[in-house]
Amino acid sequence: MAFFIETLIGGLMAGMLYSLIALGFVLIYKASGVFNFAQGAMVLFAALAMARFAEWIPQWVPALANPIVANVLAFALALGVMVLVAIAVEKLALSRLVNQEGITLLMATLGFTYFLDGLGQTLFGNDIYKIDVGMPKDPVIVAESLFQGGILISKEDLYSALIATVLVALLALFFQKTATGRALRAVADDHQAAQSIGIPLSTIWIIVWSVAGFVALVAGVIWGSKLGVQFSLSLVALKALPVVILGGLTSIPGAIVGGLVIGVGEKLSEIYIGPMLGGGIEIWFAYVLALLFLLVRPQGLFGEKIIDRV
Amino acid sequence: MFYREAGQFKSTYRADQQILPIRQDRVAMALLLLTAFVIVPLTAPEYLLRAILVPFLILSLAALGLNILVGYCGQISLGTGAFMAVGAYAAYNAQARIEGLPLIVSLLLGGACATVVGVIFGVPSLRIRGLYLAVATLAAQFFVDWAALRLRFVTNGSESGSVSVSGLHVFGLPIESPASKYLLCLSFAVVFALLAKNLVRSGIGREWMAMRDMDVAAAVIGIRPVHAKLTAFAVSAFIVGVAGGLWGFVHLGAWEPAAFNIDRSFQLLFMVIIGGLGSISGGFLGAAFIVLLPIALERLPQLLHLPVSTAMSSHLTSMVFGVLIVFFLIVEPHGLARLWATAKEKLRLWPFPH
Amino acid sequence: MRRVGEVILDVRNISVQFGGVKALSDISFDVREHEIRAIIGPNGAGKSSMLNCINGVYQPSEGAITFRGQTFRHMNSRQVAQMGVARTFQNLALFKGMSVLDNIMTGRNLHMRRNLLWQALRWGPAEREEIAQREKVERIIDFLEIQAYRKTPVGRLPYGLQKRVDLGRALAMEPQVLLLDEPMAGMNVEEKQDMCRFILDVNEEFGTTIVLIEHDMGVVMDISDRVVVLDYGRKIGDGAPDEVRANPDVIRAYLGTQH
Amino acid sequence: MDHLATTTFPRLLLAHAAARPEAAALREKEYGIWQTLSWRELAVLVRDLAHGLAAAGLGAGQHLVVIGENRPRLYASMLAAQSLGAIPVPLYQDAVATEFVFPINNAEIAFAVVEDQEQVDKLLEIREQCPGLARIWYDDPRGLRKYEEPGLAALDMLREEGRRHAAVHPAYVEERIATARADDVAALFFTSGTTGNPKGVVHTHASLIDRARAGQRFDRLTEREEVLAYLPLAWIGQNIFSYAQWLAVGYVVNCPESASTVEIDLKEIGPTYYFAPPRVFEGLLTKVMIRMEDASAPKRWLFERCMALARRVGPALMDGKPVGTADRLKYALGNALIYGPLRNTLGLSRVRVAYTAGEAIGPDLFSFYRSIGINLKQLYGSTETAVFVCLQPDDQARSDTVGVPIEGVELRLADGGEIFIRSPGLLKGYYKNEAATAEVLDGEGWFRTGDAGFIDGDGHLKIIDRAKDVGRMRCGAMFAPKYVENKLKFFPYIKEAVAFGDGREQVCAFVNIDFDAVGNWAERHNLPYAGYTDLAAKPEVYELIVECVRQVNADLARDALLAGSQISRFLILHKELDADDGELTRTRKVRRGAIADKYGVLIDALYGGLASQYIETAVKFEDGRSGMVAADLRIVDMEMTA
Repeated sequence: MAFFIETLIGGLMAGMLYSLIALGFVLIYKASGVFNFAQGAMVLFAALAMARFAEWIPQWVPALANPIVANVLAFALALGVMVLVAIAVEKLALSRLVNQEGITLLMATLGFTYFLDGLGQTLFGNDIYKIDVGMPKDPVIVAESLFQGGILISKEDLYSALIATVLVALLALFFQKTATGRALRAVADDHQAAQSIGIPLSTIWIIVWSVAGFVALVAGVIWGSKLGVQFSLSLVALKALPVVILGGLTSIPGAIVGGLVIGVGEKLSEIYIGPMLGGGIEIWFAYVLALLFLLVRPQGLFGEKIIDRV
Repeated sequence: MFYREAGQFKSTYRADQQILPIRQDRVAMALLLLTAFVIVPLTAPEYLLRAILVPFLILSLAALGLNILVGYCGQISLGTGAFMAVGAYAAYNAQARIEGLPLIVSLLLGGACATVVGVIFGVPSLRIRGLYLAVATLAAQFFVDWAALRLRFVTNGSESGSVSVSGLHVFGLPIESPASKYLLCLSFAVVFALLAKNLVRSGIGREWMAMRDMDVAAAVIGIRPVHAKLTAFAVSAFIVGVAGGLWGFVHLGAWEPAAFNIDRSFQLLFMVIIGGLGSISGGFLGAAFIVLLPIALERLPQLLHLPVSTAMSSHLTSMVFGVLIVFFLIVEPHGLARLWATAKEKLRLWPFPH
Repeated sequence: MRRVGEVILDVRNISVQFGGVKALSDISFDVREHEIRAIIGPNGAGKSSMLNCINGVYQPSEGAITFRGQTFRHMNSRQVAQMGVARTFQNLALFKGMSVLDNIMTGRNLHMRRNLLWQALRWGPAEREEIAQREKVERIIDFLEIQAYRKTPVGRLPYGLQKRVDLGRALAMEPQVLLLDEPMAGMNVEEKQDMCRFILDVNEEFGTTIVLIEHDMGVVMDISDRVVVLDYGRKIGDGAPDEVRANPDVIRAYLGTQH
Repeated sequence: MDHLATTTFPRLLLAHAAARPEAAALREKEYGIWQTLSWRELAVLVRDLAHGLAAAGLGAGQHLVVIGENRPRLYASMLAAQSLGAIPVPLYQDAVATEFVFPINNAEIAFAVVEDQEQVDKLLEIREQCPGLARIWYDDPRGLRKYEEPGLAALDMLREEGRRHAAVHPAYVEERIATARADDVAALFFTSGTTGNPKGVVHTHASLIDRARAGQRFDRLTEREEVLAYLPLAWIGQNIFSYAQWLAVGYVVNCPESASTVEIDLKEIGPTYYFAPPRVFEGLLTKVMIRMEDASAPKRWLFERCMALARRVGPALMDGKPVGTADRLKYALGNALIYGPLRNTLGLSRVRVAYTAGEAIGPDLFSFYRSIGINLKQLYGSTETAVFVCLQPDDQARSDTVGVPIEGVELRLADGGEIFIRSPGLLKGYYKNEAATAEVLDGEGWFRTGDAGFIDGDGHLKIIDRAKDVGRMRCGAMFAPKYVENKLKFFPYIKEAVAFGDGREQVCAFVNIDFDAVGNWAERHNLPYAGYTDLAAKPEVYELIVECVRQVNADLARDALLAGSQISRFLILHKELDADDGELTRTRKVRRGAIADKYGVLIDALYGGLASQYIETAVKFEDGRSGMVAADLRIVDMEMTA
């Protein structure tokens, strides 16, 4: 029982991180109709930037040797880089690809992926780097009174989950409450209309991609500090894809709920079903889960229904 | 400019509906085939055959298959690599388990298995559309990767899905020399291209395109979505599966699941998009582009005598590759086949602009 | 001469809903063989929805449709097509990526028997079948006077001609009942005249029953035998053109807004 | 060769059917492909129809009217009639119903074979005026199912009738064909005379076939020629090329799918033997130039360079004159880059012999086609002479002559320049019109052409004008209106022109702008206009035309004989001269008299020295409705070159 709950909580915490990345997808898709495969590359890129800046800053200015200062500055710099990426993407590619097929846009983002992978490793090197933002590594034991031996929770996961939750909440608020957020939603609903009432499309897109960059950075930091910054980070995004479609491409709540469902489902399946199939099933389980769900509800949990008009 | 169509009139529907109605085109095609089947094998250096032409042909074949699904039926799939894998491993099993089974038969069996898997993973397309479907097809990709890695019977017992074949024969002829491999692949590519062309210009092809262009109208004129979509998945998966078999047997010889991972799926998708959705020649053009581009990019530093480390050059390659992809999508979203078509149109009207 | 016959299509108490919104409520009317039956009504009156029910694009929540004596609660598109009901669309639903010829050829698909393998080989029976269908389609191309555009991609044709191709695709099914959804919308005078001629010719030469949605009252009154009037998903009038023209509800709901 | 003297068209058909039964005789683009009719199939079809007509009561010497576009079954109907010794009478399918009345009554026509609903409607419209017209058969049943007129039936019904009749009298038609004589009447052509009722020109099998053969030998035509028949069969020109010579030589005649697809069909067939009046070539050239306008700069540059070269050496090459090697090479290059592709896109790349006739052709126009390697030539002839009188040998094509008299032709020039002809191809006479016949045919069989001309240095005939139109001006100077008008019409912007001056002290002219060319010009100089009348009245357009007239005057001034004919004043007409309004003949020849009456007020204004004149004119539209066009026409004074 305790073990089950441990797994459950582990799943939930992992799920929050999925939600975080899924949110990156949803933001961009809502605003620009682009299914951004480069999200994973952005995570890696951001993490690399963060890791390397944190390493370089003390070397450049010994005065800033203090790890906290260094990390904060590095984070700021990395964020700046991600904004630059967003601007470049909009100016150089998206603005020239408006009204293209969804598939074409998707291909374009694959192009970004190649570019970012190449650029990241060219600028920041291709070894394994570590990010140390002072995440506590030691686990805590809770609810000993309830269960024999209690429930073991990794503080690191806990904190990251908390950060993710906060971030997700903020973004949700940002979308629902602020003027920019409303503008974003307007654009998402109808590009032409949004433009006609004077919402500057390019600005909006830059903002969205920057936000996505920010999300990617945070995700990168959390994952990076857990697994170390290396190429495999970019694969984390693939884990978020089933989340996105499960929740519905256009829905923020969908991204959150979907993340949790997948996170939990993945962990439980790995432990309770995996052994029967020879293990390692979590890589595809999430997808099959999403797939089966879509068969019931093609537009995902919270996505809009499509009606044929002829 | 080179066209002299005056006087080429058609007095039967047969003549009117042939694949290349214009005489000049037929001549050009004949020359092309002659070059490909006779001149190239005799003259081309080993490296060209082994490292460029063979992969080019096999990937063209796979792209051809994928194009039927994506370009003609409008169903996006990111799981192509998986179907190649199924084809390759199934063919391997056939060879390994059935004594003295002819290579061609094994390859076709591989294709058949891929068809089955393709149809299974095609079922969702009846409910799911567009990007949802695209992502859903990744399920196939990861599931097959996993299966090849973990399930013993898939790899006929070999560790971690790495298998190898040797001593290939076709009609008693050894498939060892690059030239023989090249000719085998070429024959497959040509035959399948012809069959595919016949399909897309027949009733079934029109069903697919109708589904793609306006599914409601298609249904109203009596086209069954189930039939149209699943046949597209089946045919596509079959061709892709056979290509997978060739990739494993003829090109690699020894391989593991990674040879058919998600990057392969993306690569093939690039080929059909850049080559041109909904055109048979598109697959070949796209494959040529995607195969040659990286090679060219890697060669470039050497040609310019730039001191670049291999790691660095591979990074630069992927950067430039990415940029070129995006650039290409911007300038010609309809692909090389469209470019070719417009060029041909111009030549036919020359000296008039339109 | 055309002779109007028995009831061929009978629509009984049809209602359609989209998540609470009632598109059609309790519509009933019948169509007799060989007649030209018009459905008129202001925009959003549910005319297209009505057709969509008949050929199975929408499933009615209540009611039933009787075709040639068989009664259905839900129509299935393919079944409807096989029973000989064809349809054109209000805002062109042509297959953009295909030529005029291929678009019309799709209309023949129901009549093509050869399976995939035959078609892949395109040899013997498959080719003969393809040619047989082509011959039929060419008759239609000739009938609609679009010989000059046979191999043009439909996307490149002017609107009026695209409408003709849409009609051609429907005719290729050799339908007994032809549903036309605003065949003359957005056409200039000559184009309308041509389209009228085609519709009448179809009706007279092939005796095809025609259900016609049209906004141009002049046209409707000229060519249709009986008219149904819909408004906000309800039926407010039904009868010969003159009766309908005289019907006060209709005048209020529709004609009044016209002139 | 002896049977030549004795053969008839039906016998020629049977000969072909016997000699090369499976060879193609007729092709028609229908249902997307070129449906082919072999000589054997044609012979069967003709036999059935002949039996049918016989059953319907068509006898020797009676007439059968045939109206429609070029359609194989109309050709067959004509052969069927001839098989019975009856006489086919082709009429212009684009004529209005009332124009049918005279021919039908004049030739007591009881039977008609027509193409489609349009023609049927016209005949039904005039049925009261033509009580004799008993039976009408149509080729295309589209839209005619619900017609219930007495005597109206589909051609298929006629064929059915024929089969039944054949069952009863199997040998009937064969006997008729066998007993027919070469000097029996073969066909009756109504010439839309420039004044009064049309005259029926009677031709025998012998006269038509003799000329057809003469033309064949002159150009060494073979049965492998391909011909596209797209002009009215009622016009002797088309009739000779796609009927008489078709049967005489046995080549393939191709019928276009529809009027709207002629250009496509021309390109598909790529005829080897081509015939068209100058206006067709003119239209083609205009299209070429308009299409080249939008070509990219470098392409236009290349095009102009190549055309310049072509103008320089092309004609010489065609005439087999010596040309420098450098030029030959350049021309070969141009041929690969421009001329070849151009010929191809025009559908003329296989043309071996092309003729133009009917009216004078502009020198630039003429040499354009020769310079890009199309063997375009001129011939001289008329309905009465079965076309072939003078032809240009391949290497002696000129724009201002009509060639040398060919075998069998005797030529005589009366003083005053009128041309007299004697040849086996002359008409038998005008149908039921001895007076008219006597006017043109004298005792020794000389035919008065009514054209004025002279033989030039190298034995080519040169036509100035209609003899009766050649007038004298007050000052006594010679005035050849057609000559002046043609010079004007050679400018692409001018479609028609009518010059006056006979018995006056100065020459004045009406000008008709070419709507396409001028319209295009206006667009390129972004000059907005609302329709023909508006465009014609634009001052800019007047400028354009003034320039043309100035050049013509300069041109005329050079020739002492015609210097007096320079144009002193002109105006641009507010409407296009139109056959439907009786201003042109069906062959688009100017009806001088009709125009002079109709626009008398304008002529007075021209000579009265007015600066402008208001006019209202009734016009008939294609759909038969009629309306009025009114305009205030500006009159321009030109200065003459001394």
